[in-house]
Order: sequence, then C-alpha cells, then structure tokens
Amino acid sequence: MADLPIWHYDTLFLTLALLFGITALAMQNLMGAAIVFGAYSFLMCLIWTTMGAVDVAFTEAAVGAGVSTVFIFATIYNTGVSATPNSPRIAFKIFAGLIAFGTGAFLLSALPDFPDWGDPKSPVNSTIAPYYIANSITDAHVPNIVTTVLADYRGFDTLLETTVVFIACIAIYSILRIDNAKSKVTEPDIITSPPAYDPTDSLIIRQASRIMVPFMQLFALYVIAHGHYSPGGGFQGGVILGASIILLSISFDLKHVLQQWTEKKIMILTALGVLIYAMVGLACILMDGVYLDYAALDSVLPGDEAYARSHGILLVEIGVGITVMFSMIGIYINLASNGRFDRGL
Amino acid sequence: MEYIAYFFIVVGLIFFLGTSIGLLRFPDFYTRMHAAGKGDTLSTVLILVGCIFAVGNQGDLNWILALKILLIINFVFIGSPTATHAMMDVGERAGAKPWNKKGENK
Amino acid sequence: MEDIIPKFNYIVVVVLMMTGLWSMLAQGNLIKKCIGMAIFQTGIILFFISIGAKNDALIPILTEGANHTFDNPNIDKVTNPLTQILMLTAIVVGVATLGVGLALAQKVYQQHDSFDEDEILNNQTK
Amino acid sequence: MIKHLPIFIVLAPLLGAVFAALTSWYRPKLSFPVVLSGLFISFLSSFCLIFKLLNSESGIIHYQLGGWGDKGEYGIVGIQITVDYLNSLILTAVTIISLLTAIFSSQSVNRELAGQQRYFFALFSLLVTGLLGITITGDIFNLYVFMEIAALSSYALIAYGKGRSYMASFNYLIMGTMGACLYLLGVGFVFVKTGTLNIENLSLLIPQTLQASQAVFVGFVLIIVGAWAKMAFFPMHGWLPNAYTYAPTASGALLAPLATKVSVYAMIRIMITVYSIDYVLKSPNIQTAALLLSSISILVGSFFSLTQTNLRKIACYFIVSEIGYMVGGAWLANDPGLKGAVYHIIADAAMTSALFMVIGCILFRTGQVELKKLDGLFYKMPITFIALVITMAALIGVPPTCGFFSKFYLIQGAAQAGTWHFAGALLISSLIKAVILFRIIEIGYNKVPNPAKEGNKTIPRDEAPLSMLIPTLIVTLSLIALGIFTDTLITDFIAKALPEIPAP
Amino acid sequence: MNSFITIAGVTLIGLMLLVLIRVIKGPTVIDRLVAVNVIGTKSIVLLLFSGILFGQLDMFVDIALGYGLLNFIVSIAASRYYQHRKSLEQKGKTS
Repeated sequence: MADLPIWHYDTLFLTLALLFGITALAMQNLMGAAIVFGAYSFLMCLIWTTMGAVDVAFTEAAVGAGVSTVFIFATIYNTGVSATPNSPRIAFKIFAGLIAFGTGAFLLSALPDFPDWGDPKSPVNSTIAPYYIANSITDAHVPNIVTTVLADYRGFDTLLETTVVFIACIAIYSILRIDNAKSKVTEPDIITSPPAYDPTDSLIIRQASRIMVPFMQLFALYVIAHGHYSPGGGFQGGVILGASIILLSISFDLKHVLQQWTEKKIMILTALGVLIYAMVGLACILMDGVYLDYAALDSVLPGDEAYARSHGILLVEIGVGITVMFSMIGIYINLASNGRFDRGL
Repeated sequence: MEYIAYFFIVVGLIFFLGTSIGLLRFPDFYTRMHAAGKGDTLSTVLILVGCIFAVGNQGDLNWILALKILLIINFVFIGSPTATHAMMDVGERAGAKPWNKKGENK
Repeated sequence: MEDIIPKFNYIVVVVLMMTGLWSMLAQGNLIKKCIGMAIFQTGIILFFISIGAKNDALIPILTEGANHTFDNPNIDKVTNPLTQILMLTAIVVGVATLGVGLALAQKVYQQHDSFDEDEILNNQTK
Repeated sequence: MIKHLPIFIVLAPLLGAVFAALTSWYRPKLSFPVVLSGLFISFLSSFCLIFKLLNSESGIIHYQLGGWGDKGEYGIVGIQITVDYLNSLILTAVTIISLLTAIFSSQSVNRELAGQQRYFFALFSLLVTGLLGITITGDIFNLYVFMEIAALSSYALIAYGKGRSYMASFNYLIMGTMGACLYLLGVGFVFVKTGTLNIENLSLLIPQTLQASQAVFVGFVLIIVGAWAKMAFFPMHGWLPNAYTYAPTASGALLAPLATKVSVYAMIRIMITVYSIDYVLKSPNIQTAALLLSSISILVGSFFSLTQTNLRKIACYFIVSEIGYMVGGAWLANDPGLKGAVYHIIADAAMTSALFMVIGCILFRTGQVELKKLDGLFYKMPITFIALVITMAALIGVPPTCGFFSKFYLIQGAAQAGTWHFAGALLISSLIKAVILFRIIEIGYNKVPNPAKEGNKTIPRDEAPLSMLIPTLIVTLSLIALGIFTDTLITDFIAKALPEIPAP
Repeated sequence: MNSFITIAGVTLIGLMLLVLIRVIKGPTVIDRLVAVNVIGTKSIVLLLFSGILFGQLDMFVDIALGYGLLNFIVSIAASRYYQHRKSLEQKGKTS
C-alpha cells in the first residue's frame, strides 16, 4: 500500500474476515453456512490483494467464487439436509475447545520471536526470495516472478500439485460413481423431482449465461496465455474454464453437460494435462538437461535459453490448465449428480 | 478530470450507503431485494466509472485498461440483475410473503 | 498495543486456525467439518502470505517504473514471491481435499441418511 | 542416464498411473502391466542407486530439479531430491513391497472390486508415488505436497471397500488433513526464522544459530505432531483400525505396511537432519512426553488387539503398537535406540506386509477372518498358516527373525537411556502377541474340524492362487533373511546414515 | 488522490459491515444470499481501489474482471438449489 504500513488498512479486512469465518461455523443452517463461507473467501481474496499477493488472490477469487462454494451447494442439494441438529455432546465440545485453546496459546507463545509484519529485512524476505526477484527476468524473460517460480524454479511442486488435482478427479469418480442403473439412490424427500428441461423456464438466467460463458472462456484463455505478464496462469485459467462449464450446467440443465462431458472424455483430458507436464520434463532429459530444465529445450524452441524457459513455462501452464479445467468439471458433475450421471443440481 | 472521479465515486458511495441502509432497515425480503438489486448495481457502476477517471488522472490510462473496466461494468450490469432476478424468483417460489402495513409478516 | 499491532496478523491467523480446528474436532456435522477444514487451511495460507508481505512494496510483477528497472529491481519494493507460490499450491490442494471430503460425505449420507456423527456411529453399531 | 536415476524413482510410478488411467479406456487389461512396469522401473532405479551410493565417497546423491543448484549466498533455490544411506534403504523397501503387493493384489482386486477396478491401479501407483516422494525429497514443502498425494489416493483406496469404509475414510480425511495442516504450519514457523525450505540448508542453519528460537521450537513440535497424526500415534490413532479393516484387501496390503512407516521416516528425517539430535536432547519435556506416549501407544495397541476377534482388526492394532516402538526408539535419541527405530521401519514394513498378505490369502479363500471361524486352517491352507506363524513369531521377536533384532536394539536403547517404562511396554507387548499367536495356533492347528460332518474323508487343500501365495512367501522368507543379514544392514547402512550421537 | 481513494475504501468497508449485519441476522437464507451478493460486487470495487493504491491497476483489473465474471455463479447456484426445494425453511429431516 502506498504510504501506509500494511496493518493500517488490513486490520479492518482481517477483523471482517474473522467475523465471517466464525459466523460461517456458528450458523445452524448448512446452506447459510456455505453462503457465508463464500463471502469469507471474497474477503480473503481482498486481504491477499492488499498484501500484494495478486496471483493468490486471483486463484482464491476463481476457486472461492467459481467452484468450492458450488461444490458445497451440490452436496447439500444431494443430501437435502439443511440444518445441523443441536448435538448434545457438550462435554466433548468443551474438551475440543480446550485443545484448540491450548494449541492457540502454544502458537502465540512464539509471538515475540516473530519479525514484525511487513518487515522487508525479515529472514523470509532476505534469504532466498531476493534471488527470484533479481533473476526472474534474466533467467526466463518473465516479468511475473510468481509464474517463473511456480513453473520453473519450483516446477516440481507444480507438477505434483497438478497430480493432486488429477488424483482428486480420479478419486471422486471412483468414490461416487454408481455403476448399475438400478441403484436405489434417490433424491432426498425434501427435494421436488427436478423439472424436465423447459426452455421457457428461467429464460433470463439462460440468456445471461449465454452471453457470459463465451467471454469467460475467452478470458480464461487470455489468463493462461498472458500469465507471464499479468496475474494468472494455468490454475486460474483452468478454474475459470471449469467454472464456465459449471455455470452452463447450472443455468441450463445438468443433463446436457453430462451428455457432452462423459467420464471417458474427462478422464482422458485430465490425464493428458499431467502427461503434457511430465513429458515436457522428460523431453528436457532427452535433450541432455535435468528434469524440468527447460533451458535444455532451446534447440527446438525459438530464442535463447531464457526464451526457451519462457516457452517451456507456457507449455507447462497449458498442461496445468487442461488438467484443472477438466478435473473441476469432473468433480462438479459427480458431486452435483451424486454419481448417477443423469440428474442433479 | 480528478474532480469528475471524485464526483462519481462519492455519488457511488452515497448510493451504496442507501443500499446498506435499505438492506438493513427494510422490513421484508422483497424490499431488501429492491434496495440491494438496484442500489448495488448502480453504485458499483458509478464507482467503476470513477475509477476510469481516477486512473486517467494518474496519467497511465491506456485504452485497454479503460476497455477492461468497461467490460467489468458490462458484466456487472449483466450478472448482478440476473442474480437478483434468480433470487427474487426463488423467494417467490418459496413463498416469502410480502410485508404489509399491519405487520403480518407471516 | 504498540507490541500487538505490528503482529496483529499472527493473532488473527491463530484465532482463525483454532476456530477451524475446533470445528473439525467438535462439530458433529460432516459438512461443517469440511467447512472448518477449509477455514483452517485459509488460516495457514494467511500466515504464509502475511510473512511474505512487505511494507510499501509492489506486487511481484516487475514493471519498468520509477524505482526499479527490469534488470535491477529494487528487492525491498517487491513482495516476496516464494510464499505466494507455496500458497498457490496449498489452495489447490485444499480444493482437491474439499472435493474428496464432500464426495465421501455424500456416500456416508447415502448409507446412513444422516450427517450427524453420533447418529452414524449409532447406526454402525446397530 | 545413471545421473537421472533419482527422478525416475518418483516419475516412473507417476507416469505409470497416468498411462494406466489413459489405457483403461482403450485396453483395460493393459493398465495393470503398465502400473507394474512403472513400479518395476522404480524398483530397479532404487536398487541401482544403492550400489551407486556404496561406491560414492560422500555417501549422498543430489539431483537438482530444473538444474537450479546452489546459488552461493542464496542457498539452493530450486527443489532438490536427495538419496543417502538412510532413505535409500527405505526407498528400496517401499518399491519392493509395493511391487510384490501389486502382483499379490491383481487377483483379489478382480474378485473384490469386479467392475469397478478401472482406476484402482492408477490410484495404487499414485499412492506409491507419494510415499516414494516423501522418502526421497530434500525440501520440506515438497514433502507436504507428496504427503497430500499419498493421502488423497489412500482416501480413495480405502473408500473402495464400500460399506463402513466411507465413514472410516472420512475420519481419516479429517485427521489426515489436520496432520498435514499442522505439518505445513510447522514448516511455516521454521520458514519464518530461516527463510529457506531446503533440508540441507536448514540443517546448517537450525542447529547452529537458531537453537534458542521459540518459533523454531514451536515449528518443531507442530511438525512432529503433524507427522504423529499421519502415522496414527497414540492420541490420534482412532482413524486407523477402521480405515484399514474396511479397506479392500489390496489397499490394506499396500497401505498398512507402507503409509505409516513412511511418516515415521519423515519424522526421523526432520528430527535428525533438519533439527539435530542435540536439539532433541535439549527439549527434554517433549522427549519425556513422546516416550510416555509411545509406551501408552504400545500398551493400548496390544491390549486392544487382545480384545478383538477379527484377525484384520488385530493386525491394525498391532500397527498402532508398532508405531509406538518406532517413535519411542527415535525419541530415545541414543545410538541403539535410533538404530533400532530405523531398522524397525524396514523390519516392520516387511512384517506388516506379510501379515496383511496372509490375511488377504485367507480372505480370498474363506471370505472372512473372524478368529473363531479359522478352525482347521492348518489343514486347509498349510503354507499360508505357516507363513502366518512365522510372521507372528517375527512380531513377537523370536530370534532368527528380524523382529528379534529390532527389539534387541530398542531395549538396549531404553536401558541406556534409563527409560524402563518403554522397555517394559515392549516386553508386555511381546507377551500379548505371543498370547495371540498361541490362540491362533490353538484354533488353526488343534481344533481339527470333523471332515466326516461334511462328507469328506480329509479336509481339502485350498491354498490361495500362486500369484498371491508367491509374494506372501517371498515377504515371509525375507523376514528371516532380514534377521540373518541384520549385521550388514546395521553396519553398512544404518550406522552410516545416523549422525554422530553425543555420548550420554 | 491516493488519500481520497483510501478514505473511500475505508468507507466502503464500513458500509460493508452494515451489510454483514444482514448476513448474520438475515432471517431466511435468501436474505443472506442477497447480502453476500452485494459484498461480492463491492469486492470488485475494492480490488480496483487497491489496484489504484498500488499504482499498478493494469495488473489488478484482470482479477476484477475474473471476479465480475464469476461473482454471480454462487447466487445462481443457490437459487437453483432453492428452485428444487419444496420450502425455504427446513421442514424435513434436520440431521
């Protein structure tokens, strides 16, 4: 923040976020809790921008607004539970409270030892991070340092992170999918049976999303491709792409999305993203580099070594984007249809 | 240019003040919806317009930045009323009763 | 107060995390547990981001500007990028875990027709 | 290519999983061989690395991912993976056991999960990736990501068991996420004071300059508690028995021997490399608490196993008590204790693997493992029964097997540190295991079912198929082989892996 | 200019606190939804404000744009959920 030390501005946000978090957990109604949780993630996004973490804020914006709240809605829809009962385990709650309080006190015991908030000379900010800031341009010609560190300096983390998303997609398919059509899983009785597809129903929402979805997808592609120069990259773009399909399925009909995005398609594309990433790394080995050393690719990619890194980062981000997009769709359609793949939220 | 930015932002804030008070004080769901739907969209659009001028004042206004802010305005303009519509629809289906003077809000 | 304010972020982090932790331990409702888990994770993310923040610093995207150039950036004026990368990973892991948790919760509900831990336990021992 | 061996250990199972997920849509039968070959490459790489390690002078092999090496004053900026004496053994153990388990489980998966096994082997391979990654990585944040890979795939693998496994898996998810989050927070606390994530750089910083820092100490406790939650150590062991009991045979056979032991390895790595034995010895409160908890863990695990009637649940409670052995041994923080703990990681991986494989064989033929229904097991499945007896003997600690030697070192360590309650708990646990062994022998050998009742003259032999029996036998025999080669293992690897330990 | 934007931002947060009261109080879930929607829209504005304060609005505008595109998904998903429900308040099983 320009002339002010960080806390003068952020303290407000932090207090607000704390209120929201506690409200979300205290709320009896599950749907209400989910909604407040959504608002909580908006605020978190704001906090992260004020601390200068734009890429994190972007991811949180995409994840919080686009997918995670909707996942919770889908689960609540498929279970029809709307309120938590007043469970009688008071003693246990007090015990858990004591544990949490004790842990908190233990954590706070280290408080005097911490560097001040926003101190540029603290060990975190002066040990290894300056290398990244000083060399991102010379090493890879990428002004967005976060992209460079994400996909190059610590590219292995990102490969594994993509794998985590891939695992989540596989895991959810293997947990939720119901194979035989005659399963006894039905809607909870509080849900009226979903109406058949009716084009006149909620026309406004349909039209609005018809306008929005192409923009979303275009914007997501821009985010992936422009991640070198502005906040964004594979994750953010992938989540927005996934969210655009989720929007389609909410505003139109889940059935249409399910017909288009079969399990086979989603699994193959999700695996393809990880494969692209891993194969770029293997190509580096074949070109006499070490794993994920994109500089080794400079004989096939245009430009010098630094540009080879830049292009390698782009390739990798595309892989990440593909995996994240299709996993998000896969997770959503499973959660929304409760594994039945014919109807749902 | 600076004063235009001030003007838009202040007017936007005033509208948002109306929104918050309306949201807080109105007696039933539909009226609160009215305050939120209209005031929120309008104040957001006004403040965003103010932002365009504010950046223009700082001298680093380029056309793509202005275009992007205009796009945001466009999307807020599409998205916010749509969301309001959807919620109103839900309220009506779910049978939220409008408030009347006798206070029979049941 | 003078001591607390410069470290206010840590206090918020601890309170947030302990709220999440309590919710994960004590709440009987499976969805609430999942939400508590997410809040616990945001607490940790907040911790990492706030240790990487710098007073009066710009975002970690270099621009040709007044106080630094591409080739020789002013390191104290750029927010620490490393903590942000770590937390990008943590956010994505968090979403993946949330998805799997919700899927398991749906399956549990299909079996026991309930989200309450005590009721599920009763059902299982029956 | 030799240079790239370390990365192939992790990469081969990962690519195997990806290809298995792809091929399952075109040639479903191919996905098992694909996974198998991935595991095999991983096994070969780790095996070759042992020899490379023995020939190298420094006794440590680094691999800098992305080619980012040491940048002078900044330290190591990239992620590095490291193979040294300590983890090369565990890597080989993990790869061998996972390879054998994969062969072992092909039949049982086909039977238990008919029609749903599409992603099973992909997840299997991903779990192995995560476990190998935890072992091989040289970066504490990278370790967290690998931990999550292993955790997410194991939630799915457990949930394959249907029925009660969903709730068990959910509990595991909550507990596992809590553990991982505490670990990550601990990493944050360490990171605040050091500014680096590389284990090697940390090991230079912490023991020397940050001994007195409260933040680093809190980080230490958080990391250890996080690892404890992951390995089902005493107050946080509640998720394990249900999760492993209701999981399908194949998942249980992979998870039970490996998942918890790798967490123990991570704990030991943090204790002796990132921090140091000095640091551990200088926090006596934590040490006392950890030793006390390990004793309680051993006793709780043993006594609960005595009350169970299901052989699989008994085995699960054995794991809880064995975790106590390893954690206790590590926290004794003296030479024999640590040797015993590291040796016991490998020995226990083999023992638990053998136990779960035997249980898998019995399950495959009889469909249940309730103790009282195992009568006449010796006559029905003699080889399996003998394997079971050998495994139990190893768990008790009968001399030629590996269990004896690890227990020997552990008790020696306890005596040296004067921690008699730990030694006592070890002996009591052995006694209880002996009781269970005799019960099994009584039921399986002495209770001869009357064949005439069913109209047969003799009880028909009904062994599990060879693809299950051979891996079981290999692992069982390895228990004895490990016992015989204890000396080589300890002097050539484990003694070199451990740092200089200050005399008491 | 910057001080004006700061004051405007703080005012905005103050007004958001009023909305937060509605979120906490809101007798029905859709009341809360309305209030959260308002907070979401205002987040876009606050994002742009912090962009101006950082002097790098061209970076922040992307986030705001993404936000503007995604913001209404939550509202629409929630309303879709209530379209399928028989009533607003919980009447069936509550566990």
